[in-house]
Amino acid sequence: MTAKVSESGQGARASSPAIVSLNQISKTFSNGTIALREMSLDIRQGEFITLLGPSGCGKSTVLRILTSLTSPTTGRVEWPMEQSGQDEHEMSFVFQEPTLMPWATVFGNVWLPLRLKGISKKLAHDRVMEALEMVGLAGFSESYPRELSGGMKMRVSIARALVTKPKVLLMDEPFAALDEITRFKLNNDILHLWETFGWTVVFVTHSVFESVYLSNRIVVMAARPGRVVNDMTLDAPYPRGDEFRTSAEYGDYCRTVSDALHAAMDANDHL
Amino acid sequence: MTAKVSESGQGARASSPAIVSLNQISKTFSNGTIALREMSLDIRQGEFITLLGPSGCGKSTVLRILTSLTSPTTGRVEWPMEQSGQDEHEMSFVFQEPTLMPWATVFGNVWLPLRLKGISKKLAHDRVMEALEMVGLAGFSESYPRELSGGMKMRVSIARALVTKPKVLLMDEPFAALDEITRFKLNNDILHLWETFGWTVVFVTHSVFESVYLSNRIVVMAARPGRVVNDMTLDAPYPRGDEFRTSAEYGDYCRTVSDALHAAMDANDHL
Amino acid sequence: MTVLTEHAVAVPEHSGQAVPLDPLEVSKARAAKIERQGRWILPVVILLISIVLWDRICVWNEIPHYILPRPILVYEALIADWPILSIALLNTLKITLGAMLIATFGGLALAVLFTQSKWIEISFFPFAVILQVTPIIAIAPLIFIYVDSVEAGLLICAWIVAFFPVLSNTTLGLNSADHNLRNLFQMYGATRWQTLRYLRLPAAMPYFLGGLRIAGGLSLIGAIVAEFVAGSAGSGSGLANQILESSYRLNIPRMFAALILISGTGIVIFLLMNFLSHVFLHKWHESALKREN
Amino acid sequence: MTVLTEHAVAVPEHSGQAVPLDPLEVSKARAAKIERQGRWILPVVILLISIVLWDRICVWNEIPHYILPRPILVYEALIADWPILSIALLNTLKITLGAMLIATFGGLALAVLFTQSKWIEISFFPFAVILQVTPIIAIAPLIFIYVDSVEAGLLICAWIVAFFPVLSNTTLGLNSADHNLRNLFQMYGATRWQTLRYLRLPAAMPYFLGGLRIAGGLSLIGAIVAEFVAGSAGSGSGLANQILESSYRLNIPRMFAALILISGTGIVIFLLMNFLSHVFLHKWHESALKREN
Amino acid sequence: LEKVSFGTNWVAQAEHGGYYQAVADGTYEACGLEVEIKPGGPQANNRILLPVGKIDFLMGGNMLQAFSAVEQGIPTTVVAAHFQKEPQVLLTHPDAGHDTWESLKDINLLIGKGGLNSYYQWMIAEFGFSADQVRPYTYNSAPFLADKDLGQQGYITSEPFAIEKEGGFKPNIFLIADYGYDSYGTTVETRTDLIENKPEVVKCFVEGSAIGWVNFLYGDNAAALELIKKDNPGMSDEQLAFSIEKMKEYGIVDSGDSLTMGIGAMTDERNKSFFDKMVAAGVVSADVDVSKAYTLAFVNAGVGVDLKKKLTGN
Ligand SMILES: Nc1ncnc2c1ncn2[C@@H]1O[C@H](COP(=O)(O)OP(=O)(O)OP(=O)(O)O)[C@@H](O)[C@H]1O
Ligand SMILES: Nc1ncnc2c1ncn2[C@@H]1O[C@H](COP(=O)(O)OP(=O)(O)OP(=O)(O)O)[C@@H](O)[C@H]1O
Ligand SMILES: [Mg+2]
Ligand SMILES: [Mg+2]
Repeated sequence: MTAKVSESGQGARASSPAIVSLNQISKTFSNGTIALREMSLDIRQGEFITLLGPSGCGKSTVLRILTSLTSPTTGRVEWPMEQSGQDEHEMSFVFQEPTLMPWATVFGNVWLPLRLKGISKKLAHDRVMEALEMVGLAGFSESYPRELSGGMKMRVSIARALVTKPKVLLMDEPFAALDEITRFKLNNDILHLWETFGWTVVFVTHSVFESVYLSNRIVVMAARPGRVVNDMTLDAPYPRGDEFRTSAEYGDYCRTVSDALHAAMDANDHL
Repeated sequence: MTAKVSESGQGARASSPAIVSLNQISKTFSNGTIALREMSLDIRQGEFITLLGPSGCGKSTVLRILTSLTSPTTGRVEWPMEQSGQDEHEMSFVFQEPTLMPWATVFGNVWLPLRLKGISKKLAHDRVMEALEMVGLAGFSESYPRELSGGMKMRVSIARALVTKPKVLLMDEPFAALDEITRFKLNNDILHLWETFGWTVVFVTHSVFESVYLSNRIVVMAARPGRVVNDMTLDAPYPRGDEFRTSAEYGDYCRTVSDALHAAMDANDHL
Repeated sequence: MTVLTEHAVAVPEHSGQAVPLDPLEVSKARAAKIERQGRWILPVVILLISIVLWDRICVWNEIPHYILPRPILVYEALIADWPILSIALLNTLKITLGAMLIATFGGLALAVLFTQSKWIEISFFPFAVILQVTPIIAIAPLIFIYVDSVEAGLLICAWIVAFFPVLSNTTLGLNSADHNLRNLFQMYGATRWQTLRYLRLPAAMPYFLGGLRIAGGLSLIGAIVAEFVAGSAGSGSGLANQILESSYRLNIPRMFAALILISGTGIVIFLLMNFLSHVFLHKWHESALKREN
Repeated sequence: MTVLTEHAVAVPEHSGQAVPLDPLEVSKARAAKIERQGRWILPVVILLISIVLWDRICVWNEIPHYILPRPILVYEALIADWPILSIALLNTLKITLGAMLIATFGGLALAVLFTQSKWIEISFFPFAVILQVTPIIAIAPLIFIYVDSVEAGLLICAWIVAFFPVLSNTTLGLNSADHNLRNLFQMYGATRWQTLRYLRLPAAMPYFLGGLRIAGGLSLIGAIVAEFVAGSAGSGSGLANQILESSYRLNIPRMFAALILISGTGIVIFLLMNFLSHVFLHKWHESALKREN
Repeated sequence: LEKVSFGTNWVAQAEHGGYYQAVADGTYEACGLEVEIKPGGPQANNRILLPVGKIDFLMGGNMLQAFSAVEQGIPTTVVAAHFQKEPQVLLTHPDAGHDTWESLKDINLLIGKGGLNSYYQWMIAEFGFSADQVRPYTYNSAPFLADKDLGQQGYITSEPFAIEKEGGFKPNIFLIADYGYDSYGTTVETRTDLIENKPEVVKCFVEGSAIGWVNFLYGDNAAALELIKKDNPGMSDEQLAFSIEKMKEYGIVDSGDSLTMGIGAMTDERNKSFFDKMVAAGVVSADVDVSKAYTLAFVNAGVGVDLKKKLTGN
């Protein structure tokens, strides 16, 4: 482990206020599966935090709890900054599955969050097309989801999340179905947006490389019951680019994270 | 590019007979999208062939044509060995999406291919549980798909494909939703099965590393119209293991393939 | 500090070991219990209120009992004429259940047949439509010419009224099976029958059950209409005859008693169908799933 | 060499440049054309065959014309009595369409109301069931006491017959919206109305249209039954009156002519509903999609 | 014993008393018939069951349908007329100024389909009533009770009783037979081939019914009433008594010709007279051969006249 990784989560932006804290969260499903047990996590404003962990360890469940789509069985979720006018709608989500409306075109799907804010098709047009451009689907705006490949559907979902320019972005394995080149491009795009607009990003991925490339904090989880086994802050400076990917620092980080992941796996009964 | 990669597809098993050949296949969808144009590809018995290419380049379409789920607009698909008793049902498929029956349990879903062959629940039990064991879901056999995480659903789909011990296995990004450790384990399992039973595997992935680790032939495609831009045979010997992953040879291969992929992307109008 | 998840306010910091005794858990369990009871109590309360309203409307508007009798009168008629009404109810129930059974299985079988081939569907669906829209009053005599047993005739009439929703909805359902799953079955060389049995029928379940819910009520109407047009006698006569006679004789309380029995039967059938839906769908279909939040 | 994909046999090695003129393309286009025409021709042929059969059955079994008239007699009656029948048809159509409209919008509105709150649904669904199963012959007098216009009364009666399938199916459909999409809407803070408008209504479309398909025929039956029990004579009378009168006068060919008009109307309504389904669903729903293979 | 069935026009009621009486007394059995009575209803169409042999005798309405049968070539024939008078009445409220036949033209009338297609056509032709004043009658008098300015159709033996009992007043009664509608009220029809091939069966039924009616009206009818109540469990004694009383009071079954020629009597003159009225009203075509509609072969023989004398003691 290199010195650059600080285990306590006290990193570059540790001084920022927490925008949401999970406090001793547990989640037990009615069929008895304990998805999470007594998990605590503070997410600070402006962080790019990645959740990493074996399949089924509760990453998606954490995201769902953060967005109050699911309520925890015990424990509490606090949004300390809520009263200071933070609009909860300035949050965007990329689900693990594309979750597109089959009856709407690609344009209609990406337009949706704007439409829900009352923005007309005409007014939304440029922003929607810009988002589609970013994911490389500008030419498919009139297609229906069923006419798209798996990766293209996922990109529509990403475009939909980006079109609102959210303050907080939660992404659940958004790039898993994409080829590396598209993935790298989108990695850079997201990083750029994050830096430019000061977003907070909570990111789930299975790729150690991706997590290291993107995040300033990596939370490694273990499964059943899902819990945090490692919380690392990465001090590598932004903007990161291709040089970072080939740097020794990057390799070191990757190895550290990979080791942590292995340790997490060993902590499981699973597999 | 290292000497070990031979561009013509004349590799280790080049001498084996082709079990299926695509001959000048084109596929144009009714909305005008040209998914494939005049693509030709021979798949030889015993090959582990990987299709690599940008999102939306037609990889899934090729697999669908191979399984006659889709018929090409022009061109022909030949199965030269068909009359020699090759049972077409000894083929298994992992779709890009999990494609599980929501009304059946995990067990029921994995049992399906056996059930369709008339094998009773009791007789199938051991084989189903073995397949579930392999993907680490033995404890979830009575769960319903909606109670699983994204990665777990995909693993059920993989178990369903493996349970029949197929002669030909077609897998469309099977491991995209899995963490690296599970992924590595399943990589090794598949390789082991492939070697033991002399399977033919057609594999789609977005991971250059995975493609190099697994395949003895990599076909790189470019998008719109989808076509083969590179067809490489990898001579690295099997069994491959962790040593292979850290070998210089591996790194070389990865770089070569990655370059080919970049070249393919540049050949696109896309992005 | 603003708290998003409601229950958090009331709950003090706790260790989490005491999960089963957690006040939060308790309050959740209480809510669940209220809901469970509410599902029964609320409709009953609303029904009671509407009965009171009915009574008040009769009184306030001085509606004479031969137009709209007060509930108490109906109740008295129900009690007094129970021996007659109960037999009529039984007879009607017999036809209703018979019609429901053949409508269910007939509709299902036809739907399966129709989805076996597009051409069969195209060719024969018009006949199903014709059967649906033909007024049974017009063809009842034809039926009774060729069918000897009155009961069988009644069953046929009631079936004609009830089968279409099952047929139509099930056909729709069978055609709505997910295409990826269909591909999977095709891939594995599933036979037509296997695809039907393991894929299309389960996928059609929600639609089929929806059709049943409609057909349940229609079977009842069918049984009643059939009796109207077929005019059966004596011991075999059902609620329709009671309604007809009571209405002709201006014994309106008794007519309403018969109507109430019909309504009650309809509701029981509906609840039964809902229960069936729950049994078959609660494990997997959106419409019946209890999602956990 | 065994060839899996059928069409390949006939096709020689070709360069692929000539895609539009490709013989394969041509044969595909031909198949598509045959299918398109078959959709219309086949049912017509089958109908014609069944008319011939009907005629033969009448002749072979020497069925007297007052039981089952031969088609030619019916045809003659249809021509001869067209002036009367066409007016009756128009009147029936008026009620049918009216009933269909209010059944559609009423059923839809009720379904929307019911899905707004589980409690509303639990409380008021029983009333819908009661309305569905109440024989209109029994409540027609009540309706006519309080409704002056005969036409309005008929509409109400026909509506009672037809609304339930729309209500029931739409409720089912509204409850079947994908949960992940519901979560998405919740996430984006969609209002109730927005969720309804942009998510639940589109998701319910296939079910709603399925309900409409059933309700279309039922509206027609409703219009006829309503006229049977409550229709008056004179200028407003419809096909039911024709059937009753013909049957009273034992003019069975004319009765069958009226029945055929009803069947025809039913089929036209059904086709219309199918067309509607196609228009709304062919872009995305399994049941209406033409998958490309 | 030969099995035959007889279809009536409504669920069992006093208006079917004679037939039930003959069954109960064994009158039919005595001449070799086992009769099954099949009750009908307002929507039930028993007519078509007669020519095809599903039933052997039918309780027909008035003579109009017999004319239609001839017109349509249906092989059925009227063999007896058990109601000498059409029991159809029109009813109005007593104190609303609608006390004359003429005044009926000014109000809406609740008329059922059957009436609309028969006597009402005659009322239009003969008196200038209009189709537009007709409102649907659903065999329920509540709408009438609710509106003083409505008239409605009725059966002399049924609706007036219900109205009196529930509405608490005696309605004005206009017996249409009194205004010239001189059809026989209810008839017995049978298949022509039965008349030709088994005249003894027809004879037995017609005469047995005549005796049944005599016994029912003038003798001990308890057994028949029991049978009626068994077939129609809701029927009240009060209603039965009222119906019988009205049938007697208005001479529905037994008046005029039947007093001397026996119950069921028919004459050519009356049928011709009614036919001419219907032709004038445009309800029937003039081409119809009236004489084919009925046969006098089984009636007018004075069956039961003696029995009546014995029972009534004069
Ligand atoms: N509705 C549910 N009912 C019961 N168990 C559930 C449900 N949803 C999730 N689970 C269980 O909760 C656990 C965590 O699921 P979750 O989806 O959060 O995993 P994940 O970390 O996102 O995994 P993946 O990487 O595979 O997406 C899993 O074991 C799963 O079986
Ligand atoms: N049903 C369809 N109708 C129209 N176009 C389609 C249809 N299915 C696929 N396509 C188009 O065909 C092209 C190839 O799709 P395919 O699914 O084969 O891509 P892929 O290589 O598997 O991509 P991915 O890696 O994203 O899964 C895409 O451009 C897509 O838009
Ligand atoms: Mg997940
Ligand atoms: Mg794909």
